[in-house]
Amino acid sequence: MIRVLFFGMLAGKTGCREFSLDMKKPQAPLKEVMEALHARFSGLPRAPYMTAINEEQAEASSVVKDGDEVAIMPPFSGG
Amino acid sequence: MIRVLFFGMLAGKTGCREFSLDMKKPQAPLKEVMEALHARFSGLPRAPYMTAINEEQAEASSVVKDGDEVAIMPPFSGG
Amino acid sequence: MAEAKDRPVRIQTDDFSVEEEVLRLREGSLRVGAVVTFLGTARDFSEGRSIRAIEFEQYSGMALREMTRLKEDALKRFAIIDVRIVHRVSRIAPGGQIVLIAVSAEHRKAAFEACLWCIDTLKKTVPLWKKETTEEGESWVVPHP
Amino acid sequence: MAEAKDRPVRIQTDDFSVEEEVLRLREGSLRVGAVVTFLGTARDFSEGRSIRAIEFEQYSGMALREMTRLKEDALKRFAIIDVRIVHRVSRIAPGGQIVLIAVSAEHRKAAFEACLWCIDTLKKTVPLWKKETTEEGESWVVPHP
Repeated sequence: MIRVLFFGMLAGKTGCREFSLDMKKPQAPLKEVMEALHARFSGLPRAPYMTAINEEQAEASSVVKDGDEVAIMPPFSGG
Repeated sequence: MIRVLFFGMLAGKTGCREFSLDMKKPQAPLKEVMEALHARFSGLPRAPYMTAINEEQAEASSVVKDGDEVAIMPPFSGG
Repeated sequence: MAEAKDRPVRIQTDDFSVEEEVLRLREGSLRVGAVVTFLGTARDFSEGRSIRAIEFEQYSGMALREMTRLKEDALKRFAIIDVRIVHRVSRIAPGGQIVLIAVSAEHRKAAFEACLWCIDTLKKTVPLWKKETTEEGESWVVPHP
Repeated sequence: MAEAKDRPVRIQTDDFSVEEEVLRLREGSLRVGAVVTFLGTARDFSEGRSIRAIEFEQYSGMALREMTRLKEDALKRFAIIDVRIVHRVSRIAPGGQIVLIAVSAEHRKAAFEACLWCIDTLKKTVPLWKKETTEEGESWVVPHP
């Protein structure tokens, strides 16, 4: 199980802020997790997102392990 | 008569803050006023100064008239 | 325990005082010759629409961590003495204060460069999202590149 | 009669409040999205000598006129909303405030550029002279080019 967080407009588009995703294997590249999320949430636009694993910036090839927290983030707009 | 003001270190070097200079003619270029001041104050170093006539920046060729206020200023060091 | 406002990098709902943050930097060192601050405030107009209020969502944890990293990077990158960064996440009416970056240095050039770099980088690296409330409702802000 | 601190450009012996000057800029317009300030403070060390205090002489009249012109030129030159400039001329101990330039704008880039331009230009065009008191006595500061 991994904990997936949707931020900003993505919470609206998926109708979900926090989601528990079953991992079929002990680890997988983030790219595969994204595909599983697109399969589950048809409202999640196909766009490049900022992503983080356990609060650290990550990319498509980064490895997600069971128990990790994965954040899917639209472009930041602080300041 | 013109009123001459010395600022900053120049007041120390000339021993004078404010000086009344007799003009021999009704007007003269600032360059001539400077020469008269060098003749009067041997302690006034030969250096390029900021100068003003009646509180407006002036240069060697600017015209000084009887009754004007002339300021002789070392480089500014505000801020 | 230290008061919240003793912390030089923070995300908070409360408003902040520019003077107080500047004072902390001045008290930090007598070598300080320049303090440059950037204050971001809520405008009443955005993309042609009248704004009633703005609000921020943060990725709690990561946002503060990235802001702390921002400060550390600025200290490495520029000849400065100290940095303070405060960002609010509450509902803010037009005219209200959003974010403050305050940088102290011996000389002004480094302070200006570091302060500008910090706010530019904050916008790129800190997970915060702005929502605007207008007459037509709420909408998330899409940043310009 | 308006209070002295209502004037946006001034030379004074009294200390000033950064917060108050920033607040005046914020109150001036709801279009303000960025306020950049530069605060110059007295350092305890200069050219290897320990400083006890600094003091400023001004060409009274011309100094204020040049500072006012500086503000007008900045408003013409940059996409900014307003500028406030305060310079002290009293005896100032290390750590004390000397000068404040505060600039408001819709967007940060112009505010940063204008603020830096104002302090750089003030040093070149405003007739003010700094005198330092050290253990060895008083001496006028010769600015670096």
